[in-house]
Amino acid sequence: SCGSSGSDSASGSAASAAPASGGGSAGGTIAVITVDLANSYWQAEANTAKAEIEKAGYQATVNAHGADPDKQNQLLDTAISNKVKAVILDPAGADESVAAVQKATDAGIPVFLVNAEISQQGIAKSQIISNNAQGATIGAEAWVKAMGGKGKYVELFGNPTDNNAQVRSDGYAAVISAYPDLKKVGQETANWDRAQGKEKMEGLLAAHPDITGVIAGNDEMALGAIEALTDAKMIDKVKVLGFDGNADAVEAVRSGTMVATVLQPIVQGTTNAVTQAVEYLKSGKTGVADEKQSIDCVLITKENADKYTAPFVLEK
Amino acid sequence: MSELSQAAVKATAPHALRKINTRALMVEGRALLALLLIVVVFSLLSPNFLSADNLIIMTRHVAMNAILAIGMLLVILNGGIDLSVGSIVGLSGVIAGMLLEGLEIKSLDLFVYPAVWVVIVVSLGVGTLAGWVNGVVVTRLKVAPFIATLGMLYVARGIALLITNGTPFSKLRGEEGLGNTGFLTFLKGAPLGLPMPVWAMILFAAVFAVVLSKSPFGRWLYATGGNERAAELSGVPVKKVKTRIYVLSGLCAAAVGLLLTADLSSATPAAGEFFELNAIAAVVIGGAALSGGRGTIRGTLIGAFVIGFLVDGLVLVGVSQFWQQIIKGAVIIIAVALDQLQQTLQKRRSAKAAFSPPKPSERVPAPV
Amino acid sequence: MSELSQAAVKATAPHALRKINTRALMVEGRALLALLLIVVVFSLLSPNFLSADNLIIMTRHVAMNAILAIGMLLVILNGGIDLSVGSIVGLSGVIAGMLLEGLEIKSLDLFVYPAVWVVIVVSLGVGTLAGWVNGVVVTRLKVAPFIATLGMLYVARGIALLITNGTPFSKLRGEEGLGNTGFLTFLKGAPLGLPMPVWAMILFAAVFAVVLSKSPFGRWLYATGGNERAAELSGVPVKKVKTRIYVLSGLCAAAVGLLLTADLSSATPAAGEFFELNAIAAVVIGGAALSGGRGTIRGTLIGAFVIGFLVDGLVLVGVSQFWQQIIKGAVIIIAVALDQLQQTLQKRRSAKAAFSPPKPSERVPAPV
Amino acid sequence: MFREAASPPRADVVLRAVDITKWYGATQALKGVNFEVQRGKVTVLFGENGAGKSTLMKILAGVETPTGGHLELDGERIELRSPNQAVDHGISIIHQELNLCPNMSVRDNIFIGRERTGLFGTVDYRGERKVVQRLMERLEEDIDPSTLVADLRIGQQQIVEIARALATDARILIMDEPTSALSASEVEVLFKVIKDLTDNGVAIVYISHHLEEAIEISDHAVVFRDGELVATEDAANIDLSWVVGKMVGRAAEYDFRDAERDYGDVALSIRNLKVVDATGEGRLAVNDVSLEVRQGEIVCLYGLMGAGRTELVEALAGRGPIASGSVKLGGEDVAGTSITERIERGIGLVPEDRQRDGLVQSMSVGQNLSLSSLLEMTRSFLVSRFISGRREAGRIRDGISDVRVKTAGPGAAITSLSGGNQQKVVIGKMLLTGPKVLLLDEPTRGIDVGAKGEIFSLLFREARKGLAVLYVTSEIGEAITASHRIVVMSKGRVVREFDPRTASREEIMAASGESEVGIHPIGTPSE
Ligand SMILES: Nc1ncnc2c1ncn2[C@@H]1O[C@H](COP(=O)(O)OP(=O)(O)OP(=O)(O)O)[C@@H](O)[C@H]1O
Ligand SMILES: Nc1ncnc2c1ncn2[C@@H]1O[C@H](COP(=O)(O)OP(=O)(O)OP(=O)(O)O)[C@@H](O)[C@H]1O
Ligand SMILES: O[C@@H]1[C@H](O)[C@H](O)CO[C@H]1O
Ligand SMILES: [Mg+2]
Ligand SMILES: [Mg+2]
Repeated sequence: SCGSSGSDSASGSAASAAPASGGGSAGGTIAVITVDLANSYWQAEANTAKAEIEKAGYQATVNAHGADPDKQNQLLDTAISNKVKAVILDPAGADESVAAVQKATDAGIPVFLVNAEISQQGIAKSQIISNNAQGATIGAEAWVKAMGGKGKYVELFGNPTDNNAQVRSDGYAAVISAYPDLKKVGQETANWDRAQGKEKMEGLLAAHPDITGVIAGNDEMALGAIEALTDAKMIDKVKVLGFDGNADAVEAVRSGTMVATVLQPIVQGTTNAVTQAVEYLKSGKTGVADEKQSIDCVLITKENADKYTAPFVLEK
Repeated sequence: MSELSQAAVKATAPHALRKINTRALMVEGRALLALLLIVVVFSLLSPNFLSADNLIIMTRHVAMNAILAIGMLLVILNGGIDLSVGSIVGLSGVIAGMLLEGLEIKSLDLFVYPAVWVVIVVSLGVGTLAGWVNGVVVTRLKVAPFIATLGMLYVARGIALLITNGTPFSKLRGEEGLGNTGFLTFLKGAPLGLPMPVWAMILFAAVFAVVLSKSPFGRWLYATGGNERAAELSGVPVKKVKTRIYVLSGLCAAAVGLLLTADLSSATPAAGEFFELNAIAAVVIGGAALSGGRGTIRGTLIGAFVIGFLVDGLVLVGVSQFWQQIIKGAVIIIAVALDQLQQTLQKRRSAKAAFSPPKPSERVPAPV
Repeated sequence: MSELSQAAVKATAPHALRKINTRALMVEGRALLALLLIVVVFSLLSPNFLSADNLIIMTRHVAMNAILAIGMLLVILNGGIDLSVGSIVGLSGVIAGMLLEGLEIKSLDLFVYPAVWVVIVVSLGVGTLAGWVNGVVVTRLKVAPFIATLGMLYVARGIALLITNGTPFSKLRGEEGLGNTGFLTFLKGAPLGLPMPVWAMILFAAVFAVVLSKSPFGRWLYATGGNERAAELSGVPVKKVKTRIYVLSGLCAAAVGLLLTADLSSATPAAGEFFELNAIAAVVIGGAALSGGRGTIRGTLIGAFVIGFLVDGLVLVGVSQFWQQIIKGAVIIIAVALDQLQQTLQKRRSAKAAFSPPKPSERVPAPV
Repeated sequence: MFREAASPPRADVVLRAVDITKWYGATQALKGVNFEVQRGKVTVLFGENGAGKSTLMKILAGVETPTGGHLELDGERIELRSPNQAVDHGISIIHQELNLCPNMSVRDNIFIGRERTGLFGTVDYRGERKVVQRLMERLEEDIDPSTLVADLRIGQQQIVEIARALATDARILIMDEPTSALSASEVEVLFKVIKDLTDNGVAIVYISHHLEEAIEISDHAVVFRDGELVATEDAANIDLSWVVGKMVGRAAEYDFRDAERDYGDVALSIRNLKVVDATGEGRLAVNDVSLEVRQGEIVCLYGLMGAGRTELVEALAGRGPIASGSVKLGGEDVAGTSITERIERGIGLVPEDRQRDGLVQSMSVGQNLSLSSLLEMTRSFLVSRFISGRREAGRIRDGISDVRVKTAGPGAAITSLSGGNQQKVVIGKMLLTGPKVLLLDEPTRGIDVGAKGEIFSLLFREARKGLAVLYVTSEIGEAITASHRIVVMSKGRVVREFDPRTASREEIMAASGESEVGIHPIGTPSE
């Protein structure tokens, strides 16, 4: 039914132009639309999705919208033209993505969201999101402990147009507000980016050389901050908190430069999304009661860091 | 007159004195060729490429870039450049979103919900205003267009972010009771099966094609781009022309901002990032010279289709994201290089003609 | 000779025919003024701005942009532009990262770990190669620099992404046993207390200042930028000059790629995005004309300091992200507008001077 | 000084400039000039380069505003703030430099800024086209209104400029060097048109450095020097020596006819050279030319515009490709060498268009002079060669005094020099390379009689030292008085050679095809 030529895999593995093999009787293509393939978090999401989809006997196409809702719109349009069976989507903004998801759904293509949510229910078949608020809470608690409940700190904020940035920031704040001796002296936006994280951290350090803590909205920014602190020979005095659980961050946790990071179970979430998609294609049901499924995040500290066996996978 | 120069005349001065002829077509030929090639290759690779639905969808994608590119063409014809269009897209969309959510007038403890036509007019006005500022900075402060509009790129984006504080406006539907419904239905509609952006593209293209080819303003624009000093000495109001093109480019960007906002059913401050690069690429692929004075609406449209169909086609046939970028970069270069190559070949061909003996019929007895 | 023309001579021709004089300084005066203003304002707002540590950090930030801007200056002096430098930064960093992690030669079932100097040479080579391709596309295929380097912007970024497959290389430290350690210690070092990027900036600035002012190549570059046709007929090897400047710009970008990779202790394919805009801004704020033939290394450095100190200063005093953008855009425009204004004023002043009564000492009895 | 102030007011004065001063920065271009234009008469302005002629004309045409003084039209004071205002008052100008938009058609160029509009304010192309056709008929030129200006040769472009001024139906028509690129026959047509206009009461102001031609057309002569009006006279009372005397304050040397002497070896030898027309019209611009120039010999290449002379010298210099044939320099073939290499081997070109091809406007006088010979002024240091400041300064100083450039110093902006001095810089630049053969393309275009004399004495001096010179000119007087041999080209071919001491003007002109009016494409097999 679907004549799309083989997908030149984004993961670079031998291009699998082979037609749908085994398993799924119908075969066909499932489109994976992620945010940014130059970011290991989304790279893991895309790789997992592709592998799971192919395991289930479908073909996968992988594209990224770069957090641009217009590009997302276009990619979904093309997916509709391509008559894909389903779409696995990491949406570009909670509000901005509603119309696009609606459009695909109207065209009879089921959409399964991973990682981030959209602001309406009943359109996507499932929304599998990591519990950012819970994650921020456990992360902040571990960090507060390491701080000894006091000191000056700064925050590195994610891309302001991404609602996860606010959710995490709020989650951190909720925990920290219980400790009046913890004083936030500065905040900068570093757009989820390591290089910007470093540069902004250096600026913040110049303004506040007496800080003892840094909370970051994600690992990339935290890793940038660690670089800056290492260069400034302050890494021993400053406690850094990350979020995501990417490989470099876990390495930093192991070596003690990062207090903790919050693992987003993106591999598990993506696997679930594909499973539900495949189930839905077979039976018309996802097999899960709720559309909105939140998966709790897991704290990674020095204690459990060795259980981290693959990118974004922590063994029980 | 040589084929080349005749063709060039038609390209640079598209005034509709004569019907379109084959020679005129040859000038946009290279871009047209690229477009045909893209269509052929992708329809061979995917049966869905040429489906009616997909064509409409792709054309809608093209439309946004094409409208920006039309504004950009005006600026480029003048020998300028407008890097701020992407930011103006974001800004005008955000203004629309803000107005639709209602304006709070604190001193009066009042919420105002402007009617949809007011919203549209104000958003277009803000984009136009930003363009006007570009124009004034270029003409009065004599700042190079690249720099003036680079500054505006930052300023307009910053303002959009300030207004939204980073979070999008998404209550665009309005409320019956507030009298501000219809924004989405109007701008997202598809009269006669064609989506609104496509209608807008047709409208902009038609209007500006007429303006460029039929109005004194159009001639002034080609003249200022060809030789600004000469135009000035001929009595062309050079500064007015210049200011006006930035205003028009701002207007085009604002229109795209509105269409995009409707398309996304939400107004996000990040909308339109990097749109300027695609718009410039469309104009240049369409045969315009960045030095000014050469270019047409038709060519620009073809350029927009080349880019849009290429990008969508690559996604459609499942080329990897990374290769998409490489191919896009290569196609931009090749499309423009072809243009140059063709000109060189043509020269060489006519050089050969200079050596070949005259045809028998023309032969005259050689003086011995 | 009028003041104006003397000043202009000095600005356009920094060749050491005469010593630096006050008039020469005045040309870069506007940018220098902007820089002083920034320093004064921020040191009033934050006591930490002028601390030694902060100055060193800010200078390191400036250094990266300044090195790119030096390469960009060469291209702009020629009347071109290089949009691909940001992507080349990313590409060369990724090449270094890849080599440090070791190359697998599948057919021999072998892993090769090149020595650090090989890694550095190869990465610089790749950036230089990309620049050379730019140069060839511009000179041989006759594609406008804007388009040629826009294409390379996509292509180089795409290749960087393909190589990394999106995940950064972060094992840059190397291993004693493999003989590939030292990359970080060397490029992240701080001999005499100055970070490596600062040394690199000093080196690049010194070398290119000499090249521009003392070598035939430098003179040729100013000549091609001032009037390419005249330069060509004067025997200047125009194409060679042109190709070479893109090569050098690629080299500068590659150097920044290495320094940035070391700075972050990881090589990410997204490194360097939008760096070209800051580099262009630095060059233009530093008094160079985008039309070519006018500009100096000194001015460019000042331009880079203006941008770098502004951005860092805004962070330091805690201005919100959104305002940072607006202010940055405004400063870019104002710095360049000031330059124009000053030129206009100077013209007017010298016109007035011609009319004003001579000073008392010069006064001669008026014929009644 | 102000002679006209003393003379009785003339009848029929339409336009009067009163006490006009003009400052450019610190330069005073006009120093209190009083000037009158009369209905139905041709007033001719003479003066050296930089005397202020164009400046005054620009003020009359509303392009520049005077620093002091005012204008009176029909006795009423007027202020002109833009060229369009001047046109509204019936004053039009043909500028000294071409001011056309190369990207547009002839018709567009003629009506830019003054479009004829029809229904709904759209441009009436058809109407405009008709007007242009009529103008071209009047000027006896076969130029289609839809031709792209870029495709016209420079003389035709000048015709378009003239047509544009005529299209405004002006009462006062200013022509600032309208004939610098026209052939003699075209000049003749123009003079017919001028006669026609004056008969209809139009006042003409005419400027030309072709003194004889200007004297021929004038009713009144006015001479400028250093921003001042130094003489006015009725045409009946003037001749060439009067004009030259008033202009330069002395009689200029302008006859270089040498006694016969022996030249050296063949320096430049051209055999069966063919060059394709670069505008891609599928024909040969240079068709089978063979020519020799010996050391110490000055050969003048005379011909009409479009005869292929520029293409010939540019091909010799290495700018354009040679289609077939050989070029030997001192016996060595230069085939396949670049401009740079040819300059090294001793052949260089002083191009036709000084501004476009000769000068780097952003550089100083000194830097322009040294541009072609930088490599000889370097010394090596470490890995590379660098310019030796001292050596360069020395060479520049020599260059400036050698070609007698009037300048404030080597650091002066090149744009601060008068046209003649700029030309000397371009020549000086080539002389600094130590050439064996010097090619010059219209070296005296737009240059005043004094500077012309200086340039030719320079060339003859160098020739006596052994330099071979091949120069292009369209001025027959120049060809006869300043060369050892005249080679006439027509339609891409060398048609005849003359000895300037024995040849007559008429013979030379006839050989060039001058008597035919109109333009024929080169190389058409119609001969
Ligand atoms: N102004 C810019 N400066 C530097 N890099 C840029 C700029 N604009 C885009 N890029 C880079 O180019 C790459 C692709 O940009 P862009 O968003 O235009 O491509 P795309 O999304 O693949 O194409 P399209 O939007 O046409 O579908 C990205 O890596 C981005 O970082
Ligand atoms: N735009 C300008 N800026 C500065 N100086 C100028 C400008 N235009 C003219 N001048 C100066 O004014 C003086 C008069 O110039 P003008 O062009 O009127 O001379 P001209 O008599 O027309 O000479 P020519 O015969 O070479 O055309 C010259 O010294 C010239 O350098
Ligand atoms: O959840 C994702 C990841 O944490 C990423 O690192 C930044 O953007 C967030 O939305
Ligand atoms: Mg994009
Ligand atoms: Mg003049």
